[in-house]
Order: sequence, then structure tokens, then C-alpha cells
Amino acid sequence: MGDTVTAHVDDHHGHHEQDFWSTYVFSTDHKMIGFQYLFTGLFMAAVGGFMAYVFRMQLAFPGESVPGFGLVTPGDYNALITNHGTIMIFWVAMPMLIAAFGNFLIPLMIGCDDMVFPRLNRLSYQIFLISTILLLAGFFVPGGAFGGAWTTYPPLAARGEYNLTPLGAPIWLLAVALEIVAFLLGGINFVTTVMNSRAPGMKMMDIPIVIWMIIIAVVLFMFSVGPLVAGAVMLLFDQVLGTSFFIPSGGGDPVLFQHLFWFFGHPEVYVILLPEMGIVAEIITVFSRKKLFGYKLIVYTTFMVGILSMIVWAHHQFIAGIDPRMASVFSFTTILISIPIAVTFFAYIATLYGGSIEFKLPMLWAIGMIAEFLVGGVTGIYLGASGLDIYFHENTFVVAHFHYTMFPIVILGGFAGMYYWYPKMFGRMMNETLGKIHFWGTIIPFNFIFMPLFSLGIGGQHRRIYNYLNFPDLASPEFQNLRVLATTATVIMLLFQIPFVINWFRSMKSGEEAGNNPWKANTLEWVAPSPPPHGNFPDGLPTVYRGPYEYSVPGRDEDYWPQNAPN
Amino acid sequence: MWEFPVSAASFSGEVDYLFNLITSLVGFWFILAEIVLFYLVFRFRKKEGVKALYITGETKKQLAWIFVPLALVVMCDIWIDLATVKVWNNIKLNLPAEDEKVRAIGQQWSWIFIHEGPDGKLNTADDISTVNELHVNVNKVVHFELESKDVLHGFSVPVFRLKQDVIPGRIITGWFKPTLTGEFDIQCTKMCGIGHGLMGARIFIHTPADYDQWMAKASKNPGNEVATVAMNQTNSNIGEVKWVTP
Amino acid sequence: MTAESHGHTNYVKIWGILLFLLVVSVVGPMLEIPVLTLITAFGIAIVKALMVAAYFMHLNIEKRYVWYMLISGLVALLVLFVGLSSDIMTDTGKNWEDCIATSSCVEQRL
Amino acid sequence: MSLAKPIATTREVTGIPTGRLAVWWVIASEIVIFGGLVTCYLLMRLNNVSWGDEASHTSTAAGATNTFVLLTSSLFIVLAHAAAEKKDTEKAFKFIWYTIGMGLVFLLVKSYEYTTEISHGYTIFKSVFWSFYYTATGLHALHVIGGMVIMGIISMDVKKGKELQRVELIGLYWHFVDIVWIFLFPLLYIAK
Repeated sequence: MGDTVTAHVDDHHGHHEQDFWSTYVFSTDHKMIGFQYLFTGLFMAAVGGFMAYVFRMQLAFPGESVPGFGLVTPGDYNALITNHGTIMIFWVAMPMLIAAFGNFLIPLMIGCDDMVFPRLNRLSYQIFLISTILLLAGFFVPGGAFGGAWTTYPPLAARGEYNLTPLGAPIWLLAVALEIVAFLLGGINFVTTVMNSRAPGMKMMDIPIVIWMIIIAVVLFMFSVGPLVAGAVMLLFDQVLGTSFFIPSGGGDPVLFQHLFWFFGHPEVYVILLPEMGIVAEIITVFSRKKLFGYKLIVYTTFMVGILSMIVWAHHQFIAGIDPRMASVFSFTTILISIPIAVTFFAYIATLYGGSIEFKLPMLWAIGMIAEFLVGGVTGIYLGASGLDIYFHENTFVVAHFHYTMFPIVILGGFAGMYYWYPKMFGRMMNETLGKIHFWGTIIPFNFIFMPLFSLGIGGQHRRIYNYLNFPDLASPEFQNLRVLATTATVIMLLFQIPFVINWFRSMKSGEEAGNNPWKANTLEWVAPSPPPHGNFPDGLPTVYRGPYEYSVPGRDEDYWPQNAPN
Repeated sequence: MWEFPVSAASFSGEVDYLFNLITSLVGFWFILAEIVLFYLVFRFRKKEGVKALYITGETKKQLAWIFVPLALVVMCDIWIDLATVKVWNNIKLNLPAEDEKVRAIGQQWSWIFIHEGPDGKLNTADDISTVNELHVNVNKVVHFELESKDVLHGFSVPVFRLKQDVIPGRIITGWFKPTLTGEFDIQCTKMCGIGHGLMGARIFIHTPADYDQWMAKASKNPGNEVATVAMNQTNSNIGEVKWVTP
Repeated sequence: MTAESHGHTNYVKIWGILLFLLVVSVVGPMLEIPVLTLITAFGIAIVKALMVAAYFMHLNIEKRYVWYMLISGLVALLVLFVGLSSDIMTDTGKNWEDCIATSSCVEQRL
Repeated sequence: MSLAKPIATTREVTGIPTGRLAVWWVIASEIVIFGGLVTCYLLMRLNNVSWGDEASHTSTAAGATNTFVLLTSSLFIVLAHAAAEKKDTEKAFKFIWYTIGMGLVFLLVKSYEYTTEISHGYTIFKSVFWSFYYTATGLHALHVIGGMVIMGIISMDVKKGKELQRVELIGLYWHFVDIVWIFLFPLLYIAK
């Protein structure tokens, strides 16, 4: 995997490790663990992006050698799409949005010096790192990496003679299981920290939204992942020992695994979505100098989202052979869940009303995220409607839909967070011009990648196909042009990540000094020095006097009112 | 672009109607939300000396700005729900009386279709097995039984707007009624291994006369010979693609 | 929670009750009455679990929301059970049947 | 790497000590893991009447013995906890090791059971019931082993009079493992 982005991230990672070990590698400091997660996540994003480049090239120019990879065989293609999905969900979205931001922000934002269990925290990252190495090792074992789609449906995933990757499949599963264990450990740490270690005076309703959302996401994760852990153990036994939990000829039931997977898989979407919604909430309030519209309402609806997201999972299986009567129930709950999500988005839009909006970089990304996520949100209705899902299931319409949700969430939202907290992380500001080039160079090609997929999906193109020219109805030149368009946009978008890498590292050395509170924000992390030293608050841990969103309060000279200011 | 393939089954029009209904409803809300978002963003740009308003969003009057649109959204949701359940039930729950029956068996990586032979019954000696070719009569209700020999497959006919996963160990029954003659794609829509991308078949919708002609020709090779021979061919083709770079 | 509060529980007595329940749950099924088996086996398991949770784990004097935490896990499982029951717990559903249970599998048909 | 606890660990906003709160969350997440397995088992068992015959080959006597052993070990660890709260380190140490001993007995009975069953041909491959049987009891046995190891480590600190609150924490975990067994016993052994 040797594209430029990867190399950059990797180099710098190595550079960290040259410094003495206890500061950078075996640190128990929550900020350093957050960085470790962040850099691992960014590295894996580059790997996943490279995979996307390879298989998009194969689709646009089937059978031709892909520069930087070579010829793509069907097995390679399956392995690439499978691992692209796995990596982007489990090794990019989860570590970046939850683990990295959670680790970095939770102690700072609730005003304490570290996580409650620093060593557990370190262990969580180490397990995560092992799982990362294990996943990538899958590419180098005989038979190659697992290629049965990230959903690992048995029997395909359960038997080497079906998937032809007898080593790749268990390695993949083991990596995912370890990664889940890492996040369970980290999650327990997060929840305990926020419940028990808030700054004096910080009541439940004084917690910044992003922390609320991370915690609800973590709890949701904990309650939904259990059956999948059990299912993963069962599947691993099927793979390695040869039991028949999910093999019909041995008395098992393949549909059972689908249920276990999606019982976790659907809440997982919200596990990723919620922290990112929190990041956006922080950013839009700061850059519009407005109090968040309906703080309590948002907290309650987030709980609703969490609860509802546990009862919608089977909409991934409408046509998977489940009892068709269940489809109507799940169709109903699915469309129901749009209600609390709509409330949150309406509240965000309402927050902008009457604001004093300044388009600094983080705000640009946050507004971009809201605007683009709406596309993903409304196209979800098409798929949640069981009648229409008959057509759109396993269709590139689905691919376009979830990239329109996941991409704004993970990439646009993730960048929003990184641009917003960069001054706190490294004490310096990022370059605005490079950042704007990065923004427009990401968001415009993004639409040109996935709008064609909507169009192709409506035209009947199905997913996970190595070469569409094998299907006479899908081989028309118009369709092929759309595929080439999407591929070109992919390449352009990936190239436009270079300004970000340059900006990130250049600003670290030569950016403008940020000071403690460059954005004039209220939350506690901006009280600490930038970057915060070990222990976070050298002047003593803060006490909280008010909620986090008291911007432009009438009668005050300044338009912000930090949570820790006594008056 | 942005259009469905031809509509070739009795129920595919309903799916298209559902698509248009949802597009108009969510399209309205989507455009409205984007307009409001961008209007607010540009209307309330930072101006020197103008301080932002202080709105908590916790009074009833302010919350009305959220709940009134929400109530309207919920009404649209219910509308969509009712419409979709109707379509779903028609395609997946109802089984109109059958005119002919066909069995589709998925395997890695081809489809075997077992047609009723001249006697009009399945499971008899004159059944016609074909590989990757499904032959049906136009304007006849066809029941299909889906089975799989190994892993999950997906039986999808885009022109019918029909899709159903095939599960080993289960027999899943469904129906369609073709309304157009012609030759169209059948896709496998569930990842089924290395040859998934090659697992396509064709459906031939015949007029009754053509159908009889086809059957007369096909029943000269009764039994499973056709299937077995063609099956081996398919597998060896895939083998080539798999191990020798294309 | 303090040492005094624990002093009120006689752990050995609780243990005695648990052992008695264990004996009942083993002897109950020997009568071979299905309903009684269900009650003695699973009803008593629930009682035993609750007793261990309440007295040994001190949930009886723990903050209320720990109960809620644990019970929400069980509620999630209940949801899972209900959602899966129409698929996994039956041989036949609307328009599908389990061909292994009805012994009409593919191999026999080809 | 400093071993000094951060101030965060000493805060107690909820009124539950941090360690105990964390163990409750561990238990909550374990409930869904074991519960997920048991739910799968129940669903498939209710669909497969024949599993009752398979279950009749499990040894109720061994299962009952193990239930007795685990209940007793639960008593020991709660007594250790009570002793630790009274700062009676000697007694706490003693009861922790009684618990570990009970864990050992449990594992011995379990391995005897496994040996007998496997030698009679009831291996993990025999049927899905046996797959579930070995998976569930194996996963549970792993928890027992893990609990014993942690107890051993904790007992060393307890002897020195340090970190006495950890006796309660491992106790909570141990009781949870006990409760899992309380449910596995009727599910796998009694119901025939």
C-alpha cells in the first residue's frame, strides 16, 4: 500500500516512536492515547482509500493493470471491497470518532486530569493495535485476505471450501473480535469517567453535547455488540473447528448470524453518527456565537435514537429470507427513527438562526457535513421502505446511500473535528488557504463519486461485482461512462488529501501560535494550555458554573462565557 | 440515466410508483431543508457590531419551530409506510394462483433452473434443467422456488424489480408475472465467493408459441444431462478467470 | 456503602437457602411433569440469580440505576429474542420452509 | 510512567466508587455477550425438539455438583469481602484462596465431564446442541479461570493490606460468573 498519503502518515508515526518510548508509545496519558488512535485511524483511512482507488479503477477499466497495484483478480477485488468496508467502519470511523476524540476530549471537556483507568486505556489501544496488524496480515497469508463482504454471512464465511480463504477468514474475524474487545474496554473507561469524574459543579445538563453523544454511542455499542461477540465466537468455531452453528446441512441456521450481525450492525451506524453530531454541535455553536437550540431536547432525542436504533436492524434483511411479515414491522420502526434524527437536525439548523456566522475552517466542514448528510438521510427512506428495498437491496443505490451518510459523518465530520481541535492538540493554527483547498477538493469530487452510483443503482446495477461488462444489461457505454466518472472523482478526491497532510505537519512546526482559546469557545478544554500538559490543567482543575453554550448572552461585553468563569 | 430499466412484470409499476412517491415527498423536505440551511448561513453572516441573538430553544413557542415541521414529516412518514406495506405485501406475501412453476437453484457460481416439462408438473422425469437460462411465458403467473446448494445467493431480476435471497436449507417461494417479451439479466445479488461477479443468468420471456417451440427443443435432452454438462463448463470458466489473470 | 450495612446480611443463611433451591431444582424434573420442570428449573434459576445479585452482589443496597443498567441489557436481549423468533424458532414461515426439517433438500431433488 | 492515580479516579460524582461502577459496566456488557449466546441457544432449541434427547446425555449430577461448588465459592468471596471491609486482611486472604480452591474443584469436575462426554462420542461436532454446550460451558470456564488468576493477583496485595476494595470488585465479577452458571445449569443439564 504505497500511496503518498500513507507514506506521510506512516513516516510521522515512526518519527514519534523514535522519541522516548514512555512518552509516545507506552504512555498512559489520555491525549497521547487519543493521538495514537487518531494516527492509526488516519493511516488506516489511507489504506482504505487506496483500496477504494484500486477497485474503482478495476470497475472503470476492467481487466487493465491498475497503477500501483497491478492486475485485479476477482479474488483480489472481493478482498479489497471487503476490507475497504471493514477498515472504514472499524478501523477509521470507530477509532477516529469515538476513541481518538473521546480520549482526547472527555477528560478535558469534563475538567479532570485523565481517564479514570489510564492503564486500561493504554491496554485498549494496544489490543486495538494488535487487531490492526492482524487485519493487515490477512493480506499476506496463503489464500489471501477474506473476501466474503464485511457482513461475513455464513456459510460463505464459515467454510474455507466456499470462500477459498481458509486463513484469511479466521484472521479477519479474529481481528474484528479483538477490535471490539478494545472498544469495550475503552468504552467502559469512557462511561465511568464521565459518570464519576466530572468537574465540581458540572451537572448532567452542563455536559457538552459531544460528550453526551459519545457516551450514548458507547453505551449503545456495549448493549448491541454482545450477541455479535457470541456470534463471532460461534462463527470462529465454524471456521476453525468445523462446527455447524450456521451451516444448514449440520443443523445450523445461516439467518441467525445475519440477525446477530445486524442487531449490532445497525446500532453501529448510530454509534458512529452520534459522536460526529456532537462535534458538529460544538462547532456550529462556536462559529455562529449562538446557544445550542434546545439542548435538553437534543439530549432526550439522542436517547430516543439510541433506543430506536436497537429495533430496526432487520431492515438490512428485508429480502434476506426472513419472515416477510416481519418486514412491515421493521419498515415502520425504520421510518420512525427518522423522527428523532430529524429533530436533531432541525435543532441544528435552528441554531444558525440569528447567529453571527463566521466561516472558519471547522465551520465550513460542519456545514458541509449537514448539507451532505441530508442526502444520505433522505435516501435512507427509500431503503427503509420495504417495498422499494426489494429493488434497491444490494444495489449501488445502497452503496451511494451509505456513503452519503458515512462519508459526511466520518470524513467531513472527522475533518471538522480535527480542524477545530488542532490548535488544542498542537498549540498552533492550521493554514486557512490549504484547508479551504482541501475542503473544496474533497466535497466536490465526493458528489461526483456517489451521484453516479445513485444513477447506476436506479438503472439496476448491483453491488460487489468485479466486472459489470459480464452483464449485458449493465454493459452499456452510458453506464460505463458513469463508472469512469466516479473513478476519476475518486482519484481527484484522494489527491486533494495531500494539502491536508502538508497542512497538518507544516502547521505543527510553523503555524501561528494559537493561545489557550483561539475560537473563543466556552467548553473546558479551552481553559487548558495548548497543547495541554500532562495533568491537563496546571492551574488546578476547573469548577463549572454554567452550561456549555452560553454565547452572546445579553448584557455581557464578551459574546462568550466560559463554563469555569465564576461570573 | 436516472431512469429505471424497462418494467417487465405486473408489479414493477408499483415499485416505480413508490419510488416516485418517496422522491416527491422526501425531495420536497430535502430541498426545503437545504434552502433553509443555506439561507440562514448566508443571511446571518458575521457583521461588525451585530451581536448574535440569545435563543435557548427551550420555550414552547421556540420549540414549535421544530415540532410543527416534525409533525408534517411524521405525516409524510406514515403515508410512505402505508404505501410501502401495500407494495411489499403484494410482491412478497400474496401468492396469486400459479400458472407455471419453476425451481431456481443457486450454486457457486451459476444458476440451475428446473422448468416443468411438457406435463406441466415439477419433480417428474420430463423436467427441463437449464443452466443460467430461465424460460418463462409472458402473462402467466410464475411461482418460483429458491434453493441453494452451498452458500447464500440472491435471485434478482431488475426488470421485474424483484429480488430474493436464496438460503441453503430453506425453500423460499415467490411469484412474478412477466408482461413483456424479451431477454433480460438475472443477477446474483449476494456475495457468494470468488465468482460472484460472474454469476449472472438470462431470463427469456417468450410468447406462448415461442415457449412451446423452446420446450419442444429442450425436452429432446431430458433429465439432468444439460445441467451437468453446462455446469462443468461454467465452473471451468470461472476457474480460468480465478487463477489466470484475465 | 459501609461495613455496618453489610453486617445485616447473614451470608451463610442465604447460602443455605440457595442450596435448598438447588436441591429442589434437581429433584423437581425427576417427577417428570413438564410444567413443574419448567417452574423448578427456570423459575428457581431466576430466584437464585436474583438472590445472588441482591445479597451477594449487594444490589439491594446499591444505587438504583445499577439495576437499570443491568436490566437494559436484558431488555436488549428480549428485543433480540422477539425479533428473531419468527425466523429461527420455526420451521416454516410465510412463503418459506426449512427444507432440512421437512427433509426435501436440494441434493435429493437434483 | 507514573503509577500515581489521576485525580479523576478518586472522584465519585455518582456516589459509587469508580472501580465498582466500572465492574458494573463490565457485567452489563458481559450480560449481553452470554445472553446473546443463550438467546441463540434457546431459539434453536425451541425449534429442535430432538435436542432434548441430546441433553439427556449430560450429567445432571456433575452439573449439580458444580452449581453447589460455585454457590459455595460465592459465599466464600462474599465473606472475604466482608472481612476486607473490616480490614481483617488475614481472613480476607484466607477466604480468597478458599474461593480459588472452589474454582479449581469446579474446573476439575468440568474436565472430568468433558472427558467422559468426549470419550462417549459426544464431541463438539456431534450436533449443534453439543456445539452450544461446549461453547457456552467453555466460555464460562474461561471466565472462571480468568477470575481465579485475578483473585490470585489481588490476594497478594490484600495480604499486604493494600487495595482492599478490589476484593469487592472481583467478588462482583465472581458472583456474575456464578449467576451465568445458575442459568446454564437448567438450560444445558436439567431441561431434557
